[in-house]
Amino acid sequence: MSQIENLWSRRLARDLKCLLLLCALMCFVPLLDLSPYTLGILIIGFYFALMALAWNLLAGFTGQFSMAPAAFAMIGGYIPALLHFHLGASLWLGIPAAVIGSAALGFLLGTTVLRLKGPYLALTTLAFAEIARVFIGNSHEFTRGDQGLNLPTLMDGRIAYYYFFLALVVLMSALIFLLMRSKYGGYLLAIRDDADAAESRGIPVVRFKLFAFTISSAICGFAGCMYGSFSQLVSPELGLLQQTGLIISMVVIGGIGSITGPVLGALLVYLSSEWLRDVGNIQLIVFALLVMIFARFFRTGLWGIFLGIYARFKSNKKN
Amino acid sequence: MNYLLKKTALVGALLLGVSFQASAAEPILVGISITQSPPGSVVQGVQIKDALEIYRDLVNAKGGVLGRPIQLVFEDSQGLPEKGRSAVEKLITKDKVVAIAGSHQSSVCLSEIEVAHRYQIPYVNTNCWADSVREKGYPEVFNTSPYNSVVAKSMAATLKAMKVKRVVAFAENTDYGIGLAKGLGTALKAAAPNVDYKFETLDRSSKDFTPAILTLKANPPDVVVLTMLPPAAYIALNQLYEQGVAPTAKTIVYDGAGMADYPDFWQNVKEAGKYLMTIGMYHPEMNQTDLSRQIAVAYKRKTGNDPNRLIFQAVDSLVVVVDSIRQAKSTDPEKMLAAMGTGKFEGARGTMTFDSHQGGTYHQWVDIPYVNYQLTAVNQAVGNTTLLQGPGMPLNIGKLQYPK
Amino acid sequence: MPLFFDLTINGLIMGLFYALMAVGLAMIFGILRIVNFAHGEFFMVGAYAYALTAMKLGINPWFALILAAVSGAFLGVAIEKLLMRPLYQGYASWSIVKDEYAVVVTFALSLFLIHFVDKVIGPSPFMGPSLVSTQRIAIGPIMLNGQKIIAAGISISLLCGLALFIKKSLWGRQIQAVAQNRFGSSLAGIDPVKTTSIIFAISGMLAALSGALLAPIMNPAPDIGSFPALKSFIIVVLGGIGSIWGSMFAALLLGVSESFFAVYISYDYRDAFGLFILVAVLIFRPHGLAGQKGRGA
Amino acid sequence: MLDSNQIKKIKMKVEPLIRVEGISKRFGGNQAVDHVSFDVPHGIILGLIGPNGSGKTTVLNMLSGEFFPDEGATYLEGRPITRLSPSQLAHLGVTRMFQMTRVFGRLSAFDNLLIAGRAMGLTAAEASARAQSLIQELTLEHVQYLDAGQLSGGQKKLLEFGMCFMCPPKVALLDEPFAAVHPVMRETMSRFIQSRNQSGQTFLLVSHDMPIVKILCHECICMNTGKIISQGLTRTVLEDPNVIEAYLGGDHE
Repeated sequence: MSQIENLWSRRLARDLKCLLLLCALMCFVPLLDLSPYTLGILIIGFYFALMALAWNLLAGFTGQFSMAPAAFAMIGGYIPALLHFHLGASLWLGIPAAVIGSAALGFLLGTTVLRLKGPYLALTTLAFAEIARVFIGNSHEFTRGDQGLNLPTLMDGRIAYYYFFLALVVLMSALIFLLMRSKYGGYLLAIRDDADAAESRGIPVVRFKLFAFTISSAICGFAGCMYGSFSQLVSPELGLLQQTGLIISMVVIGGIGSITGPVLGALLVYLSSEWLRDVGNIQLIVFALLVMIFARFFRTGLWGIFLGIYARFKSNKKN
Repeated sequence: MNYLLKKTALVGALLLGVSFQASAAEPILVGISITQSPPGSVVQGVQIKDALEIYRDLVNAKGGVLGRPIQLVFEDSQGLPEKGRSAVEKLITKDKVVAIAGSHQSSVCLSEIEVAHRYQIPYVNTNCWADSVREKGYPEVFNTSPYNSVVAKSMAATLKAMKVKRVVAFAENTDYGIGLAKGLGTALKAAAPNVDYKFETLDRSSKDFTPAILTLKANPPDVVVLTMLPPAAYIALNQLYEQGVAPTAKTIVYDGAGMADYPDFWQNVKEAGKYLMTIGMYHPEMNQTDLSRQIAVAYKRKTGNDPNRLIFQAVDSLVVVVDSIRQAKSTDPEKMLAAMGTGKFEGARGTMTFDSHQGGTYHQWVDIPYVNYQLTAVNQAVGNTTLLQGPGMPLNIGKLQYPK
Repeated sequence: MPLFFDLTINGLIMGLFYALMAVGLAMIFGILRIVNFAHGEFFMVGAYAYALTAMKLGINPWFALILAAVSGAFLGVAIEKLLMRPLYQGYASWSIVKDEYAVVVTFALSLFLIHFVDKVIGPSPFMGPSLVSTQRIAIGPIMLNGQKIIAAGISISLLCGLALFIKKSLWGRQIQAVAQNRFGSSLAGIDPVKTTSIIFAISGMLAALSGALLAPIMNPAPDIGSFPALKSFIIVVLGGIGSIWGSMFAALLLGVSESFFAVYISYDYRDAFGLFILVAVLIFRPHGLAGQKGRGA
Repeated sequence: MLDSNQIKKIKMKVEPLIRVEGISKRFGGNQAVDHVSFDVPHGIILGLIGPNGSGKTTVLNMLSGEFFPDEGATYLEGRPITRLSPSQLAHLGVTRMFQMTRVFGRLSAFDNLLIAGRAMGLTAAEASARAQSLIQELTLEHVQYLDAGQLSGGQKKLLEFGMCFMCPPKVALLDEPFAAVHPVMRETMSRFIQSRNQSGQTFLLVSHDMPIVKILCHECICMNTGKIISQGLTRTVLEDPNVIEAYLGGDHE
């Protein structure tokens, strides 16, 4: 691969091409007329893809290590559910409320934690996540506690939902692509690699950290809300730490700091863990091992592996 | 990477194997959603699994139903509503089961019946006590499980007979716990209005209930009611004992979860379990059917434990499924549901029929047998406990013992 | 005001246990600047090692206690050797990669351990054998579980022992040196790798011991670890990174304030309370209650 | 009547580019900087020297807004800049280079320059044009597409120079630019500095490297234990007995 390919703009373009290819392939999956269940699995896979994209925007592109994505998904799911449960509000009111609400919360959390670094940031966001979960899980009168709330569905028919979620993934990736190609994307990358240097190069670091944090929270909230309307149930389990761990692992396995990586990782990890359900449900054991192996030995993730192969292939073709 | 590949290959092979068996003698698939891994109560899940397998073998030994063997498809709900929902979804849409049974946690039931209702598949509730499961009024849902309102009524009657003045309940913050605690409150108002009753909700994930218990120390009530499930309930019991709040010559603990016959009860509470008064859904002195005897023997052989109420509840839920198929002469959901609505079912705990009135007892086996008994020694087997109230018999509170 | 008294005692005892759980995490946090999300599983392993050896093999509980400590230490070293080496052998040069790697690996590890134990040993909770036969002891107005008293005593001595070890012993001083400046200390001829594995051994040992000591009180099940782990995270930050005394102080504070919060405010949100404090402290005192402000965290 | 140009000249005479008035900073116990005042005139290369721990880097950090002085104030052309953040200062034309080179490691050298340019408000086209010319000026053509993290120490330094000069600042604060750099690179760097200075660029240069200070700096300030002990033309400062004493003392430590 010629050196110029290493320019960020080129890397990003290649990335998006691969993602669109992947999604184009996913378009044909329903033609295999799968059982509604398998479609459901794929849809949940897409949900995780959205979450992975959101978390990667923060960790992979801005270097902010949040432990709260799942919590924001839960909040995003509960806002419309509570509106529906207490006021009978429709989803069309609920969805914007979810996005705005989680963005606002993300902004507030961001303003408080983004001065903190590394482990501090991880721990505070983790604390926030747990507070949110304990609060929702234990406010039995208000949220029906850990049994969760029912949400109205957005559309009927798995196929419809499948393409809807697929479209969301494409849309979200495209938006992130546009952001990362703009100069603001450049700022985020600079902050990721060296916040102090970025600051003295004239980039208002805190403002852009906050920006990324808010956007990411909003995406998570939206994803959670969509997931709720698909499964017609939101429960505190959406916000479990394990969920965040799952998301992080997806990004790591797929390849952090890219767009295709998280999506690929989300789909593969979720599908494989669903298959492994059937082998004496040891999926969690196998899955955990898998994650450790990847984090330890394939740090660039599948995306990195792919790029490596691609590069070698290219150079072979040259000589 | 090829690690993943290997795994998937393995899985694929396994799936093939399963499906091959299935196609060999087209069995009737019944979906079972139970907790097989934490955070849910796996102990309950394991008991239910054993019991169901025992009954399945009994049925298949007799040539199955409609000449077809029964096959159980187990799914792990992890005791989480979300997982339960997707488990039932899988059972119905992927495995194409004719009915769902086995669920044993109200919060999980409440999310699962939504799915069963959506796909109009019969759903027999094995052990979800919360009234809200019945109040939904879904025609697909039938309940062989105990239910909060009957438990509350019986506990209120017992408390009345004890002539207590003050009762404090510790309720876990779930639909089951809070539901039962509230139900007990209303039942007490009706039965014994002069009893001073209040309940505290506790976070069942917390490991230290001492603060809540300490508040009772200055002026202990006559009875401490626990509407909590193990393991939280075990910890609460131990801490009540170690703080000297109960059991004492003044105060008795009254368990509303029927946990005294759990196989892991005594290995978790020692001295603290002595003098525990509990409502039980099973007691060896209940009038045995020959089914229950067979089950008891088989269960003892399989696990080495004495059977308990959960075993029989599980069996009964499968009985309803199997017999409804037999009576409907079909595995068509509608016909099965019709049969369930009208039929009589000879279960391990007696003849089951289901109430058709909307509300807290909708599609519930109303006159479900229960007992009240007291543990009088550490490591005591349920058989040797003091029976305060036999099934369907009047309460004999005179037998109740207090520590010296 | 007997209730007040009781709550304080109970809180202090819980605090002691928290401290025992947390100092290990604090040390790892201090020396590697990473959060070990598998810390709770040290606790779980300790509890199981103790309860199983004592009940199934029927060996003396005190000996089982030692076995638990050993198993914890062993696990700690194993983790350090297999998973943590990359963190400080130039393998992850960017801090974000480091955090991410640490979280992912330790998180996956905890998931693995929990479900491994769940499958191999079984899911049902059980009560470990007490070190003392009497289940409850009355000291004046205060009723206490005999096990709790013994456990508290052992915790105190362990914590003091640790503090002395860090302050006085050669290893202890090496640990301090590495915690302050990994690079510099390696120039000074201290082997940071060896020091780190010592840290992990100690951390694992302490957590495992607290697990063993609480086995008779908390009825361990495979997922018991999440509870001490969360408390430890809170304490470590409250106490200030790597500050062992800070963590001990924070632990006691948390224990007491929790038991009062539970009674006077809410039982339901009790476990959220500590987290509230955590967030508050991080906002107003980002370097913890005891930690001193360095240039740029 | 004076035309604007003349007014500017006069202004420059009266207003130094940067004025530092009695700034102090203490870390915990030790007084890193103790009431230091000095001016940086337009178009000069001012050296800031002194033994280790004499507080020169701290002064630089306070000028570039890394942290704020406990007392005292700093001015840019008469305008107070004491409590501005590094990014604000950068936009006002006070830009700094770090002692430990700070580049954006996971981006190509070229992208580093682009981002620096965009951050200072250039359009994409302007930025890439300037980036290309700087790449040549700094002889980085062969590595321009490599990740900055993979560059040698010297190349990183040059790259950081480049980032500072995507938009030529009013004053460039250089912290030990020559530390641990290959001699050839030093040559490139000092040539770069001098050529920029010819065209009126002001530098504040913190350095240890006496030979280079002798060559480059018109004036020098020598600090010790947080105070200025000598100040003036480079030669005179370097010959000042206090300074020599301070350095010897520094060596004794």
